[in-house]
Amino acid sequence: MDAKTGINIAFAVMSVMIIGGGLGVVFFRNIFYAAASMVVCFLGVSGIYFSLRADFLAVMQVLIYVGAVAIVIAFAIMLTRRSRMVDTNRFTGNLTQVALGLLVAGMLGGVLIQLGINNPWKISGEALPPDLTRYLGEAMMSRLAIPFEIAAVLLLVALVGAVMVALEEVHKS
Amino acid sequence: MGAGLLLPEIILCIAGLLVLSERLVIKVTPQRKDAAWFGAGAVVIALLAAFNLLGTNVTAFYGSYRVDDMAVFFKIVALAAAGLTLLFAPDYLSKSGVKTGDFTALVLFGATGMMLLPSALDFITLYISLELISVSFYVLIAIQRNAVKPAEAGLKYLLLSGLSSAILLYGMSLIYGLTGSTYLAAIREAFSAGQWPILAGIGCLMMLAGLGLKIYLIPFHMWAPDVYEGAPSPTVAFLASGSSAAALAAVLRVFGESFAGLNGLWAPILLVLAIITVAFGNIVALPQTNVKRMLAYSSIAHAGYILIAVVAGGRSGTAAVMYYTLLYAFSVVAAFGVISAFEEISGGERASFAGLARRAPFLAFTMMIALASLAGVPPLAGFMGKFAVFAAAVQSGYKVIAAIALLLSVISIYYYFQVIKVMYVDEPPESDPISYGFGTFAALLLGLGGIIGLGVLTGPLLQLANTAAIFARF
Amino acid sequence: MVSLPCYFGISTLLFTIGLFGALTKRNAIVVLMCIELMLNAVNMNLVAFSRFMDPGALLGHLFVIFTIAVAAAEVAVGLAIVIVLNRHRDTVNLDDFTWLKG
Amino acid sequence: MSCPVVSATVFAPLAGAVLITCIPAARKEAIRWVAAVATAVSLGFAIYMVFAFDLAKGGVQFVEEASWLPTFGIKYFMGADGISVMLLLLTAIVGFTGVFASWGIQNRVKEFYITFLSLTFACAGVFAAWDLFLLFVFFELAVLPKFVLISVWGSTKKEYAAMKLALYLTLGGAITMLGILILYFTAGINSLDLLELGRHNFTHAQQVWLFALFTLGFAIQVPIVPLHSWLPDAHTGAPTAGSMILAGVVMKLGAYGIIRVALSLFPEGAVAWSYLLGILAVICVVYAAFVAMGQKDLKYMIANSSISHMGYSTLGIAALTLAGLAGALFQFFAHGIMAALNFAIAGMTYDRTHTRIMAAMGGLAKVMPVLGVAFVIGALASVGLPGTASFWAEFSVFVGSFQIYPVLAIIAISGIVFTAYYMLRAVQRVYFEPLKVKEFAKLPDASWYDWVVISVIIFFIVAMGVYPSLMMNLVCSGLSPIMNDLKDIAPAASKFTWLATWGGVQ
Amino acid sequence: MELWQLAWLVLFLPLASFLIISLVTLPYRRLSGLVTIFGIGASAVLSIYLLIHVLADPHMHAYQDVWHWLTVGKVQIDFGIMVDPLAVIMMTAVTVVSTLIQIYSQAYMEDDPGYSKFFAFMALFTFSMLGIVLANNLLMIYIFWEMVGLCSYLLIGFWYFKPSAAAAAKKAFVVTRFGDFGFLLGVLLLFHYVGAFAYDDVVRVIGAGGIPSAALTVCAVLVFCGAIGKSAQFPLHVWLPDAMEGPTPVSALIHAATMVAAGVYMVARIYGLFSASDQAMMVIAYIGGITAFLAASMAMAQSRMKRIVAYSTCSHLAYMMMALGLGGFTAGVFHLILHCFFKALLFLCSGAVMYLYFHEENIWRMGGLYKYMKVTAITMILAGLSNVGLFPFAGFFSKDEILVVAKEANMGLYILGSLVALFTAFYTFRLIFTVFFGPRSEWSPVGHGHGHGDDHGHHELPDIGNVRPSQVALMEAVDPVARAESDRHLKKEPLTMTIPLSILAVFAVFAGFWGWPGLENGFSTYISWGHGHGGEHGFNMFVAVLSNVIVIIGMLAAWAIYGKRKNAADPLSEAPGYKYIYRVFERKYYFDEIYLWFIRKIIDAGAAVLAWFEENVFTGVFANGIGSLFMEIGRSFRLFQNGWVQRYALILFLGVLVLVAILVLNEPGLAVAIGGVMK
Repeated sequence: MDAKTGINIAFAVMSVMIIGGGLGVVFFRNIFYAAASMVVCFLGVSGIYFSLRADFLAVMQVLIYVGAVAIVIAFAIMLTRRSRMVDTNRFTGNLTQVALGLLVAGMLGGVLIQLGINNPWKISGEALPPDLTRYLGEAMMSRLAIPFEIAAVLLLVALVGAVMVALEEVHKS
Repeated sequence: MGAGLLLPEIILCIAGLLVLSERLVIKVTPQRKDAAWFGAGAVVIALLAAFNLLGTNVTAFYGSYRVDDMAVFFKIVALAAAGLTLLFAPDYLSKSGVKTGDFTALVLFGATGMMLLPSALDFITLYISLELISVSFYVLIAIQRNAVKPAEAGLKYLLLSGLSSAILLYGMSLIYGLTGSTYLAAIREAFSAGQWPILAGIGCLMMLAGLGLKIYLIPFHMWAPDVYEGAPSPTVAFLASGSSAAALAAVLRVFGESFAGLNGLWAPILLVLAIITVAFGNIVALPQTNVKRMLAYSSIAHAGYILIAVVAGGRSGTAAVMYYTLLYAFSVVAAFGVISAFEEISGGERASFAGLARRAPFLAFTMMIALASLAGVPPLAGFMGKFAVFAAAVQSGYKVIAAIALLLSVISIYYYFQVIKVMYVDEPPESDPISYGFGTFAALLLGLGGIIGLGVLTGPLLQLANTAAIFARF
Repeated sequence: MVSLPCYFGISTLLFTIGLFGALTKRNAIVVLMCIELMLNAVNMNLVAFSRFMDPGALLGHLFVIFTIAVAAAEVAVGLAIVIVLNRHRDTVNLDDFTWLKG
Repeated sequence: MSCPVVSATVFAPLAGAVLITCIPAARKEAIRWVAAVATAVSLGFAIYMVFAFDLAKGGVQFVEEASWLPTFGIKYFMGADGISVMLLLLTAIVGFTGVFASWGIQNRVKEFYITFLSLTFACAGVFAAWDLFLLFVFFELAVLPKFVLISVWGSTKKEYAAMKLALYLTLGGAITMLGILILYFTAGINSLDLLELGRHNFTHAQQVWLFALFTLGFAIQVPIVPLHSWLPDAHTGAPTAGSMILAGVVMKLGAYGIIRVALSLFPEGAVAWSYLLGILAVICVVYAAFVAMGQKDLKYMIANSSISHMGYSTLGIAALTLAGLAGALFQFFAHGIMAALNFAIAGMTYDRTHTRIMAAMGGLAKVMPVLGVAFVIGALASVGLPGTASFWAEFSVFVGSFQIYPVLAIIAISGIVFTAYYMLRAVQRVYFEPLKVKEFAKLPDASWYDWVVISVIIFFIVAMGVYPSLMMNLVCSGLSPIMNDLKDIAPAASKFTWLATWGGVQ
Repeated sequence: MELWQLAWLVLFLPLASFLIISLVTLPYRRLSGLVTIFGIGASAVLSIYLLIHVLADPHMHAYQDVWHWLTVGKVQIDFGIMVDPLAVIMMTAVTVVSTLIQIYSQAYMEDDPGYSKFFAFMALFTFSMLGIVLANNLLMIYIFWEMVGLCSYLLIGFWYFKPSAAAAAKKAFVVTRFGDFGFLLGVLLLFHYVGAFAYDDVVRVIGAGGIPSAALTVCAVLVFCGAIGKSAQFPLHVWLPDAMEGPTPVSALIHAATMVAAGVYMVARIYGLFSASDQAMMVIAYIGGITAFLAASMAMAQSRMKRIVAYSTCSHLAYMMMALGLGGFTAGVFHLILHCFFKALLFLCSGAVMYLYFHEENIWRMGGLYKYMKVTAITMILAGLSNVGLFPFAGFFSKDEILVVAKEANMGLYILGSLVALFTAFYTFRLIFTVFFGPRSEWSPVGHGHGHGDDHGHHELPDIGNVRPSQVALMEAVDPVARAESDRHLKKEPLTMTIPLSILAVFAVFAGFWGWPGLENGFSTYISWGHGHGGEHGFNMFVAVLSNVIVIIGMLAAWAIYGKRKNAADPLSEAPGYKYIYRVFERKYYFDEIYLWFIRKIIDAGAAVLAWFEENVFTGVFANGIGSLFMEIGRSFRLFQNGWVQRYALILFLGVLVLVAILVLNEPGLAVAIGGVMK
């Protein structure tokens, strides 16, 4: 079994993980399962990153999403839990909404995929920079310095803001 | 020199950080207003720095960031919005149990985002500053812990703008995929031929949708009424005056410039959407009984006018957009300043304005002027803005559009004057005068000054906008 | 190696699923999760494109780093708000949050 | 020019308003007197202008110019030709008497006078502005004060009336603004200076459409049937001074706009549309007269009669002859003061009897002889009796239009009979006949400030009736440039073929 | 200073006294009266002075003096006077009669609170009337035309608190306004052809054939409409009887002597216009004839003193019109002048009777008053004789001339004229006999207004003034028993009344001799049209005798019927067979009813309909309808905003989908097309 097929199989597996995970998020009745399948999906995505030689991103993906986001969400579920966990992840009662949602999402996706497949992509034969991570780091410090700074501020705002919003005042007046 | 270009933003960030760390050193209560004054001071300094930047037209950071008169103009708009908001916010916050420091810091960070956005020349910077604005507003809207409506509004805003940024990102990714670059300049080059695959068109439209949420473009506007009604008035003032201005700057940059090649696609669509926006905003505002909600619809209508100018494009169109955003900022901030001065938590019902003229003549007068300006009564700011916008439209040949929009704008008289009538005619529920702090007074005074002064003596401003408009192309 | 359209297709499919969920799920947290899915889809897009279109600059990679950060931020704030709402209304069902309307 | 006379005339009321803001609301007398002085100053300047105006020189005088919006080439360009002078005088008179007519108001005096004075200011500005944009600014500026005036101090249906007025007038404004924009870019001389635009020559098609656009915009303000629906409600709902200035000045703004902008810039367009305009005018005259006849409410009757009277103006404009236009403009003045008087008396009567239903009054002349006399004079003036200014206006219109549109003119002239009918019937029902309601027997007659109103207005009515040349010369000098434009394109006088064919030699 | 410029003085003295009264002496009753008397008296003296000069040279040509009033482009409006024999004679008549009537009014109005006002109005009227007399151009005559209309409005409505008076005033103004409508049209049409208003220009242009004959006729007839209105000719005669609601001096001055004569005067003044068009002359003549007959016949069945005289006036004016229409210029004008005197006298006498007799107007409540008021009775009889035109009283001469003209020109009208003469004799002496002779009627409140259609409210008296309270009490309480009591309250005739009456009587009796056929410097020397034509018509013994016979027959008939009547009602009103005709006469041929029907059913109804239309269509549908339409659309759109965030999201993505669809389904084409349309 050569590399090519290996890659293909790997890709197939990841696709399954991603799509399955995504579907799981949507269709599991129990929100915990939904969260779990989201994690699966995230892992698949990181796998895709690997397959695209974006190792650094893949690691970040695992760290941030699987490590942070999923946990945060889990906490949120805990905090907002009710007595029983079954049936916590239902579709909305409004059928037209569901139908239309399906329609919209489906058509949008369909159109996009169909176009994307037929689209003549101009693949460039350039080689990746030798040391990818180093390259990214330098880019962060140089050409993307401003976004980098902004991102810092943004995260600060998000964290502080989350506290501001959610913090329970101990001494209620 | 990079630091020099970023001076205003840096000032605001530092100020924001200082304000945040305030609570580390002193015990803060909602009654303390000094944080806001400090923030306002910082805004003033930043304003000076921004004015200092006028005339420097340079592109820095590998072409991802540009400081030109247009950007500076929008920075000034953002600063004006933030400054006025910070002036009158404390009175409201102290009523609603929000720590002034928190609010101030978030306003400052949000303003930073608004100032960065017009300068962004690549998708990454653009997206991240946009998100900075959004995230600040998520918090600013929901910051009022002791009430439900703000939280609900916050959630709605968060979900919708999250979705829209997803669609925006998707569009960006498509464009990136087709051009191989996130730099606006490069993208312009890629499309300059006028030939583009249909996927590019989709990417363009998706970005339109993503940005459309921030500029009240129908059908991406639906968050506005709920958020306006639910959010604290100072937040809404800042939101209405600042964020859409910044987003418009981005629209000018992205669509006016980098998608110039796709002009034949997005311009007509945007035009139609703009007219629908005007009609929808004006007509749906008619039956509103909550002033904040009514103002949301009026914001939608005004966004429509501005978008007409965006489509009209060219130097005059761009100038009209900038000019309008600034003048509009003053009117809307003044209006919400008045509302916040006496509303109880997320109120703003029209009935609560009854007899305001007797309880607080100054508030009533300011509100009347602000509304008149929004309604386009000359020689107030709003009228001048409208004149510029429609002039641009007619100049680039959109006579019919201008006609329709003008006729639709007549409707707006009804809901604006209805409020004036309630304030001046109806009997007040209780006759005790309304008291408001100095900050509110100052803010409203500045607002009035802006509305009347910029209206009457608007020549220089218009010329500034006109010269700045050249730099829309980078 | 696997061709670009496959990546594109996968990501778009994920995007679609996320969108469908976001439009139809009742639980606010799940909707947030769905948004995360959509962002991930976009990320995949970006990475794929950067890998195929400009391996030289890899702007896509860089972009993704930021989107991830932003996504994390959004989810943090979003969950905070959800919790507040839950505290007030003891529900996380979006179709219960319809006080503001008209 | 040394002293900015025009600006002084225009801004004096505004200055008064600003001054009043500084006076505590409790000191009503002081406020009233400030208002009176402000308007008096304006009146003084206006009268000065009437006599200082150099007829020999003609053209625009007392010019003041300053750049305003250089980007659009918009200027602050004030000045006065004969027409402006006359109408500034009219505005000043109505403003001055309006202050006294509302002397009796006790409720929110401060705000009232601020509103009223700013309204006067805006109206005066329209007549003095020679930059189209400036003119439009003043034109629209008048809407808000009107709205507040009616909705706060008005009477029956006031809020509805105010809103209707605001909507209608803004609609007119919107159309006009569109016209201005199109005009600006069609002319393409980067200026809205009326004189420069007058020199620029437009193509025939442009003239036709632009004239239509502007006239449509202004017609709402005139008002020309069927765009008149706002007027009766507004005039009736408004407080006395409000009705006075609405009928006396505001109605003139529209017609003035038609002459000053549409006609003088697009004479060919005027010729193209003149016949339609004439027909509409006649409809105004007769239709409104009949509607007035059918009214039970005194103020409604007067309001409709105003529409009918402005129909004469419109007819004069449509005739495009010097006599016709001069008559139309003179009608502005004549009807302005006459309607002001009528509404003043109606208001005073209403303040005393608290009813406006004519059937519910009667025999008041016995109780209030002064008001009775004034009302009779007002009625006779609106009947167009010789010796009152209106006679000259109407006669001049008839002379001017009769030779162009004989048939229309004849129908319009028949209006004098209907007017006489309903006006005198009103006099009979309200002031003559025995006193119907015993409670009215104690009503007070005119107080001193009513005297001021009545005597000032009647003085001008009679003075202009006896010595019309004073105004007519001003008007003619103002019209001479327009007539020059029209000289070779105006429709020729009809040859009365309908007579010649009937067995006559021609 | 030219002699004739005194005419300016004559014109403006009355105006001066009006201004003085209204601005200064309004509070001082006596003073105001004197101001008027002296103002008008002065101008009377002046005009007599001028008259003397006129008489001095028979062939003076018209003097004109013009002041430029107003210039509008090519329209030149002058304020000018034209002094010629016609003007001067008329002027004299007006001023003299007016003066006498002012003196008379001193007594008549003595108790009226509006005393000063009355004299102010009288002065203003005299001014306006003189304006008509002296005017030298059409516009000016039109202006003063309206002015006298105004004065008559004010004076008829002098007792405005009487509903009948208020109504009558309005009626008079509006009806005459109808005539003026035509007048104005005529003036405008003439101006269109002539380009000026002055008589001379008009006549000149006509002479030059500048006006097509058809147009000329139209002009003439239109201008004549004014005369129809003012001179109460058929079909606009209806206002004159009602006008009697005004004080009697007013009726005497305005509605007998001067204003109503203005129509005739105007026709004479612009005779050049009318005589140029035969059709127009025909119209005038026939209108005159018809009116004369109608009025006279109506006068025979009236029961209110002043109304009888009013109809008599009407028919006499019609006589003049007929004369002018038939080309009898001199005759018409002569009759106009004489009529001035004897009709004024007739009115003043009846006024005196009413004044002395509790302001009662119904002749059936009088009778046998001769012994209470001798001067009045005698003068009235003289006036009556002049009125019926019995030789040698004044009326005879002019009437005779008219009949001569008629006989020459148009037999039919001649017969009609003679018939009218008969009627005149009958109704005049019907009045005189009923009032002064025969038994006192059994007048009591019960008898009020039985069967009299036209005496609506005439017995409700002014609640103030001109009747002393004591008299009012009497009025209500009077009955056969109390009459002896009441008779003692009859006032004595004051000198201020008897003197004017006597003076006028002199005129009424002797003035006619000026027109004595073949007299050197007779009337026709000064007043004649053209050469021979329409001037002196010679004397026709047959006509003269016949007319006198007719008159005498009429008088005898009157004596037979009314001389010694018993009951307090008109015997004829019940006479078998005749009574229907009588009813028709009495109800004035139902003109008022017809006109009233027209006004109520056509004008007012139309007004009501349009008012409804205005309210429900323009306001209801246009204004409010559109407004609520928008409002409803707005409401319906609110439903989308149902607060459910996912619905918002759905709409958002639907939007995206639609945009994408636009793009995918058909390339940018559609979008571009939209853009094109919007341009």
